[in-house]
Amino acid sequence: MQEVIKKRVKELFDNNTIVRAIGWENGEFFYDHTPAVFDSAADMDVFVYDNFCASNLSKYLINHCAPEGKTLVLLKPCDTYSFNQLLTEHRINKDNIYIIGIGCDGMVDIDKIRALGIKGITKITQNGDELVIDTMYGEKKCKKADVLLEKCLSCKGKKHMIYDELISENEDEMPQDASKRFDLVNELENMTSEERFAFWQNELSKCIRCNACRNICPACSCRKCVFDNSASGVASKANADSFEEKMFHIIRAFHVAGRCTDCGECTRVCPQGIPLHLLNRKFIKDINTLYGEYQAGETADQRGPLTDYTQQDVEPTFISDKEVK
Amino acid sequence: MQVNSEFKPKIVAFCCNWCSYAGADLAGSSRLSYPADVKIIKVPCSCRVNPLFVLRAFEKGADGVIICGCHPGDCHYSTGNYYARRRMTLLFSMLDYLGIEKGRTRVEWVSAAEGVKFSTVMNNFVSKIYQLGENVKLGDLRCRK
Amino acid sequence: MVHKSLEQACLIMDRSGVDTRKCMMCGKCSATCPAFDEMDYHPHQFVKMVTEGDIESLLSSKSLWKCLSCFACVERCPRGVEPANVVEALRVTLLRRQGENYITADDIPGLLDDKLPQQAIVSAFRKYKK
Amino acid sequence: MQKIGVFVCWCGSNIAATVDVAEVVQAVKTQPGVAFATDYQYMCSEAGQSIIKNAIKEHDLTGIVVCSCSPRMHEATFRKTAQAAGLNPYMVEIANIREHCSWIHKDKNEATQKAIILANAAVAKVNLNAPLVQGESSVTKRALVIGGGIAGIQTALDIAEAGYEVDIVEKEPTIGGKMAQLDKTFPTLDCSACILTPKMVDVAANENITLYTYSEVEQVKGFVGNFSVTIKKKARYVKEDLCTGCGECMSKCPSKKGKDEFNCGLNNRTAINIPFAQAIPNVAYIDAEQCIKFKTGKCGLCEKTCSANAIDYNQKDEIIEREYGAIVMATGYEPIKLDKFDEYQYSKHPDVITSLELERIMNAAGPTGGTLLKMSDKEHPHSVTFIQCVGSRDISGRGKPYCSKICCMYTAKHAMLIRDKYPDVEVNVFYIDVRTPGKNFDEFYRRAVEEYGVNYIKGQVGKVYEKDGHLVVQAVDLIANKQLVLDTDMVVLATAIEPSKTARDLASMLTASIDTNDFITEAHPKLRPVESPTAGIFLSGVCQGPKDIPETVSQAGAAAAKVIGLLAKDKLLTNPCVAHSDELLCNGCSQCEKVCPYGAISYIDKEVNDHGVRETRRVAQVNEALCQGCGACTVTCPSGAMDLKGFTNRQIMAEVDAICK
Amino acid sequence: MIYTYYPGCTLKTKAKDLDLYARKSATALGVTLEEPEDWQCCGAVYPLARDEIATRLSAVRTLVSARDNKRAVVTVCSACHHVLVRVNDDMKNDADMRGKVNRYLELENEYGGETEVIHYLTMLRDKIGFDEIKKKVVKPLEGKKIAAYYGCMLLRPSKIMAFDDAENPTIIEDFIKALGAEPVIYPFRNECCGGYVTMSDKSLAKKAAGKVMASAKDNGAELIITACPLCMYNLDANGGADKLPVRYFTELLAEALDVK
Repeated sequence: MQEVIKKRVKELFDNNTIVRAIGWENGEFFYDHTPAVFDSAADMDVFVYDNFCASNLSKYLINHCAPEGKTLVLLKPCDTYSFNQLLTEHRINKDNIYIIGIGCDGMVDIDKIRALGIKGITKITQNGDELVIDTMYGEKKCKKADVLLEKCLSCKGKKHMIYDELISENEDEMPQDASKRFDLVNELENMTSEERFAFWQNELSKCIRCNACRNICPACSCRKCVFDNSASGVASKANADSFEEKMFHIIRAFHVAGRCTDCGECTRVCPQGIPLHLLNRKFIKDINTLYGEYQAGETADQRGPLTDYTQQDVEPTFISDKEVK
Repeated sequence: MQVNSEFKPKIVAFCCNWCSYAGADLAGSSRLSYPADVKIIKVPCSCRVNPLFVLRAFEKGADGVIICGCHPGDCHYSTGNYYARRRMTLLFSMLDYLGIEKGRTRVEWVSAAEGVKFSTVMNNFVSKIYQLGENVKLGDLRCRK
Repeated sequence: MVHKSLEQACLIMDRSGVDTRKCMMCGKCSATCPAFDEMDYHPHQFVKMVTEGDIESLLSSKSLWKCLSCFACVERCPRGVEPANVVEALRVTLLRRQGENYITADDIPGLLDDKLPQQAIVSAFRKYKK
Repeated sequence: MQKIGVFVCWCGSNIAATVDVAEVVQAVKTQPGVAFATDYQYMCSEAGQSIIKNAIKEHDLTGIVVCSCSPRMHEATFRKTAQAAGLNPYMVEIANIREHCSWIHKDKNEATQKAIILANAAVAKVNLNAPLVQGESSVTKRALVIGGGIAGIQTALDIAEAGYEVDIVEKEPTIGGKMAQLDKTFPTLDCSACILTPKMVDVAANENITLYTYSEVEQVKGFVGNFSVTIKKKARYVKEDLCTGCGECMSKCPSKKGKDEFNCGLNNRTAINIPFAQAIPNVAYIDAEQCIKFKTGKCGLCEKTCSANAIDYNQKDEIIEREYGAIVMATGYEPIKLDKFDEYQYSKHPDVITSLELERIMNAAGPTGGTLLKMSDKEHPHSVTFIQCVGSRDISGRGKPYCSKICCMYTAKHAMLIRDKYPDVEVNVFYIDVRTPGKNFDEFYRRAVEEYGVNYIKGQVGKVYEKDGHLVVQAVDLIANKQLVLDTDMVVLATAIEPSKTARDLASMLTASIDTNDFITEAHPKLRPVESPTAGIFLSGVCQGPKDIPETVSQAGAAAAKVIGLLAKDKLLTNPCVAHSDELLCNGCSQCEKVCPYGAISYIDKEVNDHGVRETRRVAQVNEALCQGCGACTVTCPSGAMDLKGFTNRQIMAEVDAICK
Repeated sequence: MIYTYYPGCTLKTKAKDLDLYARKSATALGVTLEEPEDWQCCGAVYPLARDEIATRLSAVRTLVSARDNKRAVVTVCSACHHVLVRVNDDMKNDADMRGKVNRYLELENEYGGETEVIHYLTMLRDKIGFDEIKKKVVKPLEGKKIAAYYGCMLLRPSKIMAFDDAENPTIIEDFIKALGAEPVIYPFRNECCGGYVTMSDKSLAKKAAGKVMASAKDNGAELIITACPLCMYNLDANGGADKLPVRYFTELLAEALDVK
């Protein structure tokens, strides 16, 4: 697939359809491909697309779709939701963008492979639903399904929500069973209040406020974050207590509530391994149950649940007066 | 439930200018008492209350935050309290999810004519906060003198 | 002093679940009461006297035992005061005192006939000391 | 750094008895920014205001905190004071230490500590206040009156007399309202129609008044001075400009089984109808649900009969859009439904009637031609029993918790009129209290008792039932302490009144506050009784609370005066506490636009200079004339670009911090 | 249709007719009434005082067993119905009472008023339908002028009992019509017969019953029917010399369905 994409993008450069392309290139290791901006067909030589291209490229368009000429972007199915959400919010201009929707059958989590006890990995190739892993100690194999990224476990399906052309084989395939999407949220909800507090206390106290979650998030894309604005009165200071972490993460989740497409990038990039997506998913679950099913980015002209209401909406006392577990 | 007699909670009440603040005034002029632990901040509408303000209050040591606005359908600005209702429902649910006692936050609709309700709401809320005791989970320890 | 015993007034209000101060003395209960003519104190007076704490006078009144518990006063009171509940609270208060039986066990056999249903006995007998 | 003056008011003993004002003064002096603090007995007095003015000059103050009563009382006073001393009026904040403190707390120490915190919070806020300047908006010099009863009529006439255009929207086919249905009026026994109909004629004749009858308000947009209202004029199937009101059509109409609403359904009317002889406009309308032509397509007799060719079966509802500067609610009342009061047998027995029905029976144009007759057999009654407070002062859920106010007097009137006209009829009135505050009211009631021999019995009726062809009333006489069982021929129920069913929906449209009983809330119960807290909305008549005709007319005039005062202005000063977007922070995401109820936010592409980087960005812009300052946008904005002047994020957080310190 | 059937003590002793015909008619109407084992007395008189807990317990036990069987409870006796409905209401709406009772009973699953309590008459009206009954009537009671006597306990307080309009009830009249007879409406059909003091105060009981009886007769009734064993006894015993016959409504139903 990588070569097909590469060939097509080069063509588009050559016939002046595009002036720029956003894709992935090799990072320091073969398993940490990073987003890259390619300015010519020649640049495309280093383009990669394989099991380690998890990055959602849509956010890069905010800064890289200048008015002169079209920018090409490669979007996996899940990335197109973020793209639509950015269109909804007028953060990007579709006129300047050319989308190639590319097929994806899940991205791989290198840490999960390592957790299987496979060390000294030098190369990974896919063979059907199996990964063939070359290591310094010989060839190993594992099921791809066992080492998928957390975000791919609740895949929204193979269908692209928006595109100009497709390089994809399995567009019609139905989404995988997403019923497990809220399992962890449910599990937390079923804990006692004290247990939940202990869980989050433990998780959030790991936060080093590196802002990776914020920077990767396609919804969290303010020109200037309120936590960075000294005039806002809440600009972050040194991390001296646990509450500031909680406040940051609650507010961050709240700011993207109704806009978060559940792309899972926050959790993927967190260097401390905090399951941040569980905050966003809680909002998504509440929105779905209280205000009706809503998937941000499904189309580009939706009214978000927090900028909408019905007269019969549930009262906040529904939460405050719920029986305590 | 053990109630610490030393404990004097700090309670912030955000009241919309048109209904609940006037309801609080009516409670006052009707001499309908409620504990002095409640301090009212006037906002134009319940929709002016940013979740940040609620969290800020907790950060600075509040033990309870209550938001009062016009009854749904009666908002001075037509729709403000509808948005507030969704925002606060989700925020409160999130706080609960994080293991924070949900009794510490509340939204009540009190009209300008409901002095009695204002006083009742505040009395009930304060007694709930006394039951819950000091807000240790959310308080920023640095802010405690 | 209008108030005789605030303490006793509160006791009856708690026991009956009725805030007698809601009464506006319209007399609807007395207008409705099927046993009015048998009573020395009438339903609206009961309510007023409880508010004033004049419980002892009520406890010695025969009216307590004239109330038919038909709830017509409860149904029609515009103030949500429930005079029948007040009467029962007073009866119970009296019966819980030692020796204050309305009907004793010994009285019962003489009052029975073979068709008398159990409810009649319970209505009367529960007025016997607990 | 601000230089803030804090002025603590004693309010006589209202504050000073529970709050140690001297301690508050001492405490606030330690707060950052406070340059001066003092206390005085009455800050709102001229002397008190002079203290403030002098301090502003002497200490070069940049901000003011007044610790006093609610800002709803004197914020405007102190803003003017500050302005007179050269300070921007929006540099003033009020700490409400009366309604929110001294009046509700008993313990002096507790109240003092709370007052200090409230003062500190106000100081913290003023530290971040910025001078604000009010904008201006225009005034459409036309008023809308909703409701064409005596309240609406009087308000409209007064406004029109002052030279302003005024429109009346009335949902019924004629104006006149409840007063048109009354026979006589208390306490002078004037004929109701005789004093009302000249006013109705004046309405029709006044060039400044446009009448929309059989019409309803559909939608209201805008704000004080600039309301835009959609009115639906329902099809009456009769051309208003052609109909002469001759009534020929009514005499020919074969569909005669409609309930005559004007006579409370006591008799029938035709499908084409003019409600009463003096109706304004004197134009027929067709009840399409009853009309044979509409039901079967056949008939058309009225069309054939009408010599003016006024009948138009194809008429459609008409939608009218009009602009107004002020709106007056005069929606009036209805008697409550009595289905929950079946102990009186109202729904079962035709001789158990409401007082309004009695008005029609007593009226010469009514179903009995003005003769007092039992509706069951059209016989003369020998005894009439009135029951007061049916559904009034009722907190059981069956009725209304309030006193309906007019019943005591109209019952005395009815009793008196019956005894006057039919001395053979025994009249008993069961009452809980007789309430007669009003000029010549108690005298009137006493005349009923002393001169006309009406029996007033303190007590209520438990049950009404039929026995041997007459009614029996089981009641109590509380003074005699006796249960009474009286035979009577008619029972008249003084039915509680409730605001018109349309009031709640209209209040929502107008964003006017409404209470739990559906009465429209006034801006202040004593000092602003004819204004809604929503600027530009005024209240006239029973929609604000139960009142009789003299009171309604006074209030109608007062509302008119307020409207005239508003329309006389060429410009209105707008609330400067409006939203403002920081274009450097704005993402251009349009979320704020979606929640703005006034359409005050628009987006433009604008070249900005972001720390030396010049670029064109999509940014939000607030139309300050449209923005009403609710703040919905500020919370929707994740970056904090959108803020509200006078209630900025930092100001509110400063208050939070001060309270939680 | 299967219901838990709570007959109550009186129906097993003094009011056997009420019970017998209720069962026979139910069978004829295709309703299964399951009488639970080991039921106990409901308490017979609802304890109005709020600090009476023990006197509520037996009613709660019945309600709990019905909940555990996942069925609504059908009652016939007005007194039992009154007690069960009101205690159930306490359990549903009075948190204090609910707490005390649950703590006392130490139930495995706390009871919070979940059981539906319906009267035999409401079952006829709402679950079967009077039109349906009319169709099943074999021997219509044509020409009979029957007065329904509601009494107090079915109707009041209407907010809790929610049985019918307390001042103008229609359910028994509709029932009478369904059986083919003519209902007689008379003002004292919802006034007290004095049954509460029938044992301790004969003269008051006689006076009250006499008024009911007179009112029914004045309006042309030939027969009074009731659902209440206490009213039945009192109207019969204290209704005066030329009293009307008083029967249970179930007996008439059985008669009309021809299962008597």
